[in-house]
Amino acid sequence: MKKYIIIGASAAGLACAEQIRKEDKNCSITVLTREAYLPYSRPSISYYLKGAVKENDMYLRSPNYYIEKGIDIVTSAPVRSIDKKNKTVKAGRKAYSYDKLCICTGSKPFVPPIKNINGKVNAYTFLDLASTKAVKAKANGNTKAVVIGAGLIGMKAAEGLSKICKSVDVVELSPRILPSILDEKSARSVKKYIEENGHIVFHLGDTVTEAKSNANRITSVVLKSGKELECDMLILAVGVRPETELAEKAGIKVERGIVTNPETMQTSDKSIYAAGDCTVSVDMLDGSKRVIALYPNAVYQGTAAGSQMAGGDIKLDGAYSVNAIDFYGLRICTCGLINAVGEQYSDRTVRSGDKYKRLIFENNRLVGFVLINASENAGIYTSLIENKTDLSEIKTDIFDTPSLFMFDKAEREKRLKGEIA
Amino acid sequence: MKKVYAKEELCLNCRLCEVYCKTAHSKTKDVLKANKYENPTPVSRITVYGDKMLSAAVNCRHCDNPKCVQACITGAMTKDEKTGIVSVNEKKCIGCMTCLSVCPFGCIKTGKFAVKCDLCQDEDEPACVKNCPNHALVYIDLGGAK
Amino acid sequence: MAVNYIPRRFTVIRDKNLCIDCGCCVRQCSNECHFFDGDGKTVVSDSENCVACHRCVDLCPTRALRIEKYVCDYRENANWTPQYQQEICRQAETGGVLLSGMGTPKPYPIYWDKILLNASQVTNPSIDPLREPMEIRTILGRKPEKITVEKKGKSTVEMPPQVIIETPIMFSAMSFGSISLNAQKSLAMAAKNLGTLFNTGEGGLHPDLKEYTDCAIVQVASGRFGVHKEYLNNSRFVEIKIGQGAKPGIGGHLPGEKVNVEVSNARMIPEGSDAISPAPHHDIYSIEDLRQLIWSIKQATDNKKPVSVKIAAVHNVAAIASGCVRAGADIVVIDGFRGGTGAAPTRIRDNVGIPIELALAAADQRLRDEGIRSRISLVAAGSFRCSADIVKAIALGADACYCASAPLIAMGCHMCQTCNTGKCNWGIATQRPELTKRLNPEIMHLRVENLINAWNHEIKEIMGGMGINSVDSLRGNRLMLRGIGLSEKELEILGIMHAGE
Amino acid sequence: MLKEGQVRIPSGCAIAAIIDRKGGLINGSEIIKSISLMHDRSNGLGGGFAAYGIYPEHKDEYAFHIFFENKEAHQKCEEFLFKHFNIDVAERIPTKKVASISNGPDIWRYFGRVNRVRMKNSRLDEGEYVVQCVTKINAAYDGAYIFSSGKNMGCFKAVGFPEDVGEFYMLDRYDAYLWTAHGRFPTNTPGWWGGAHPFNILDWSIVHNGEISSYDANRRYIEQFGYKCTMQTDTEVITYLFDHLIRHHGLPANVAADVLTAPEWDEIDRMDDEKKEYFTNLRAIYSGALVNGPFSVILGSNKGLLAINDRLKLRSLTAAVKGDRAYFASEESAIRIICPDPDKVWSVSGADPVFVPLEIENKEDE
Repeated sequence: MKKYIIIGASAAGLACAEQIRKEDKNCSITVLTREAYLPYSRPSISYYLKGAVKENDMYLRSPNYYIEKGIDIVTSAPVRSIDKKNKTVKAGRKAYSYDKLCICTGSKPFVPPIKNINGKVNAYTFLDLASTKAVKAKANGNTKAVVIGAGLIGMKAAEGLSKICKSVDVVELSPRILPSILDEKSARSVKKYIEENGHIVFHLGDTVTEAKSNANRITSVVLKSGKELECDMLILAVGVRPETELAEKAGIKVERGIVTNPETMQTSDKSIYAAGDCTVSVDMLDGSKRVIALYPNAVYQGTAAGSQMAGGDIKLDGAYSVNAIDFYGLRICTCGLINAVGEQYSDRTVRSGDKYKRLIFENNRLVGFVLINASENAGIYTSLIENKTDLSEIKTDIFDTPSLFMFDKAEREKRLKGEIA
Repeated sequence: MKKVYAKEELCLNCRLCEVYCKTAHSKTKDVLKANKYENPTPVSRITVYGDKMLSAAVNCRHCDNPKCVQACITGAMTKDEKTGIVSVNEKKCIGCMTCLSVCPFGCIKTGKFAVKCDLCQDEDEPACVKNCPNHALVYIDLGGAK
Repeated sequence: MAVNYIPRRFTVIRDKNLCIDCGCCVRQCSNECHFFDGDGKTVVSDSENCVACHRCVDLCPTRALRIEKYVCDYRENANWTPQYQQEICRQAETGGVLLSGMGTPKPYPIYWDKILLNASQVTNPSIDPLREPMEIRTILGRKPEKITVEKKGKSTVEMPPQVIIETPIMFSAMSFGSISLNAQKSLAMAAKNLGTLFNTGEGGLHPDLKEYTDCAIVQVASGRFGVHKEYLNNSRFVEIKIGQGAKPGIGGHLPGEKVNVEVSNARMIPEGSDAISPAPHHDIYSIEDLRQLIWSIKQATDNKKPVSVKIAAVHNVAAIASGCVRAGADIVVIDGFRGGTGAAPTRIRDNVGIPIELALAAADQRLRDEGIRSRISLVAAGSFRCSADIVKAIALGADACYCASAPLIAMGCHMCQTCNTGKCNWGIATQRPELTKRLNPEIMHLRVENLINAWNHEIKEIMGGMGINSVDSLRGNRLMLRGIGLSEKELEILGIMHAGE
Repeated sequence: MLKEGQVRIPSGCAIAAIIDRKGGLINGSEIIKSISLMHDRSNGLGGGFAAYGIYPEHKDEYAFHIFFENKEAHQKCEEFLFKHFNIDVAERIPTKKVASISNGPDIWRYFGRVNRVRMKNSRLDEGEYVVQCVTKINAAYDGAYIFSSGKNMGCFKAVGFPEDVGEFYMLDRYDAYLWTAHGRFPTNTPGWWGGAHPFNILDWSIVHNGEISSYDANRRYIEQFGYKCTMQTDTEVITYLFDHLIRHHGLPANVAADVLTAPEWDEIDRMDDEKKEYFTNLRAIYSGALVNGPFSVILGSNKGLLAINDRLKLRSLTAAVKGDRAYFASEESAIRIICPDPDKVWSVSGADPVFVPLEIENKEDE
């Protein structure tokens, strides 16, 4: 009976474990997680913070599910080291041997150099359930919160806190919010919408340089511009970096993240695979190497890794970013190369009211979209991007609500029969 | 598994499937109340695309390897191993619409949560199929894993 | 819009309390009576073009629509009725012949409604069709004078080709062109499952119907559209159409806009050209010419197919029928003047010909007087509305009946009588693809089958009541009929007694 | 009130028959005994008998039995007869006064041969010539009615119960190898002598129980071929059908029986190809001769006896055999009273007509 070890129990780790089970009914699957919880939805933490979901509903699967599937989730088991030669990992006091190993360690928060924040009890990260619980325990109607970072994590934290706290200030070094998912124009309108609906105060193009404290509690932060913001709660959400420490120590090739074969997710060690935010991906749309720290990507990678580890034939088709998020009811769907620069790119944009629709083309292909409150059938655009469909073959204009009638009869029939997924 | 398939050569573009889908997924289950008075207005899980010359109703394909399930960031979207039906757990769904962004058929609709076809699980036949006046929708098993 | 002196005919009434603005009616009305108001959301109606086809009424999910006759009074005049005035106005405008679809709506006597059926009481037991076999199988074709046998149980007679049908009801000629392929296919499928026949009309046989040739009657009409050797042989029998009850003495005209690729192929005429069937067959100017055509068809089909001759019920129909038999027709079809049509000049439809009841009775009796009735088959056509009409026709002497309007109604026809416009909302009398697809043969063949099966059941029920268990014993059994409110002369022609006699 | 022939009158009945296959003679008292047992099946409005082999001394001559209602009819009819036939004997049929039978016509019989010259001029064969003469008298001579026209056989019928009719005609004075008898129960009419059974044409005589619902279909079929159904009775039309099929179309009696009582299609569809073809052709060609409705019929002729029953077996008919004799009756008891110990008794089935051929060379048969 083969032994599979997976380090990390979030999106990639779980997808990997489930796929292994699909391919191999008789094997042992052990998932080691440093966290104290069974796999749960990381992106739900901001909804948990604002009370939109209960903790029970955050778990991705029921506890029974793991028993049924024979997936052994070992919680509170941080892995200390990987022994490539002997094919073992050490977690706590125990050593686990493996035939195939998958590293799904995800990312770690990037903590910027700020004076006087070390050891302060009211400085928090916002990345997992434990940190969210800590924030939720302390935040109340009198809290004046400062969030550093206006990326996805920072903005979701700010949205969650704005429902609880007295004030929320967001400090962002970049001149616009959500730079990873929004282009410049849409970022401005989203910012305006959030300001109006969430009473969040933005400090863009600025950064926190220093914290002032009373004993081990921060009382205010000083910005580079000289502004000083009162602060009872500081959320550090500048960004994340791939968690690659274990891999590095084990001698696995690491660049900005763990390097893998882009189809099989195999690392430089042939028994070891990696998936999820801890890896560096090659964006299929422009060939750039980068970390695509997005949930669907992690699942696709985990699934491919699991299949390959168990001898299956699922390969990763190629990574691209796709993201959907909402702020105060504003729905944002984005995909692909939204900030592409270059002569080969063109775009079409329509803005009306709080709707915004922008399609980005590279020659005859769709390579990206930003849809704000205009997400009808966005998945069809995604499939055009993913399949690198030559748009000259499509007779109708794809800009209005896309539908299967964009395609010719044969393609349409295939899709209606579910043959093209 | 049994799924709903559209025969575009028979679709009348009458869109009664939408009317009856809304009704089936309403509080009152009454065609008039559901479509005229209920608030919030029920969302149709099936949509007719096209024009009078060529049209077809599209609803969830309940794919063998559903992208929406893979992409769901909360575990709300699941494919039932027995029935093969892909459905949304509204308690878990946070309405992020990642599923909608990856569905290659455009079958997921926006509501407070993701809204999609559940094949009218409690009925012997989905409402859209039952009420299609020209049998342009059929509920049959053309293969495909559950 | 130019003033046309003619009030509209109907009013569409939309109950706003029931309308959910789903727009189904908007998308279903080919006459564009319904549309979204300026806001793009609210549905409103314009009654001007409504023909009362009920497509919107029947599909409306909340039953919010109703069609009412538009009542606009004229000064009362029993002679110059509104209809005549309106028709005059229409002709004053167009200078053209008035055209109509379907059978005459005029209140001529319908003898079916003046004939009553008999049932057994005491002296003769009625038969329960659920317990006893009740036979409606019918055999059409020319019969030899007598059987010859080697012995009991072994026949030595050489039989001319016979056509066995499992019900005395067949579907009358409706050409592809006048009706859609889907409509014709529905009839073909129903005919196949019912064990009866459909009729291609004069539109040729579409390749999609190849699998139904075993239940096809192929027609040879004055236009000879689509006629070739293979066509004649792809059939159960061949019908020479001399006339049509709805328009005796008149040819046909399928406007070029209905002649699309498919119709053009089936008819073997150029796409977009008008398909004109001349009034007469230009190779039949007399009875001996008919004999030659029948002979030619028999040659072309190797004597394997019976040949029928369809004539319109005109004044001397009995003699003409007898002539057809003597010219070699194996089956004579008589089409009464209430019969339907895709398009006919209104004046012809409403004024020319005689009712099928009288024509049938006269022809049957004439053939018997000449001792040739049992040698051939007699088929009646021209508006059979229910199974009782069929029973009465058989008792008057018909072997089988042709139905067309009834199956069309089963498929959705609402007798709006605008077949000639080509905008049939039910996908029947149209070639527009967006309309023809509304008629799904998979549904419609079942509806037609249900109808005929229901009629079969009723016919058996009626026969059982009469104490008859085979349609053979109903045929020509005029003692089973009594007239009600008919004159001596009418009774004499019908060959029946008055009720109470 | 319209009498039989002017209007069609439905009726119920009793029938009985005896045949000696070897031609042995049976006294008329036997058949009277049998039919009288079924007294309750008739209502006194008609009874009659047919007897074969009763006129051996005139066996080559036609025996015409005729009702005359008045002198004028008598005279005109005789004129016609003498013109068309060479009549040897003209006499009143001997009868006896019976209380229950009254108001009868004058009943005569004539023995004679056809006038050959006239027959040749008419270009008809002998049978057709005789039939047309009989039809002519019955249709055109008001008050004269030929009710028997065969050779070496005769019908005897009247308004009354059959046993009274037997006594009236003194049938115990006749011996025949084949007897048929009939008791009638017509509805709604005072019986008419001509309307009583058996019905006869040439050598065919028919007794019948029941009412055929296919009557008018059969009538209008047979009238195509020169017959005129003046009586509007089932027996008349059935007789004509047999006459037409056997005499005109040359069919054996059992094939003719198949025409009248053809099996159901369900049954035909299950038959082997040869049989299927046979019955399909029969039904196709003779659909107008299919007899439908409840009936049991006994057809007497100089070739034997044919008993048929309707396809659904709605009317009773029992058959029995004892030695050379076969017995038929609507009720079994009417057989057992004259033949208490038969070799075999069975109920005649609709699908299986019973034909009892006469096994002697019949000298009358040319």
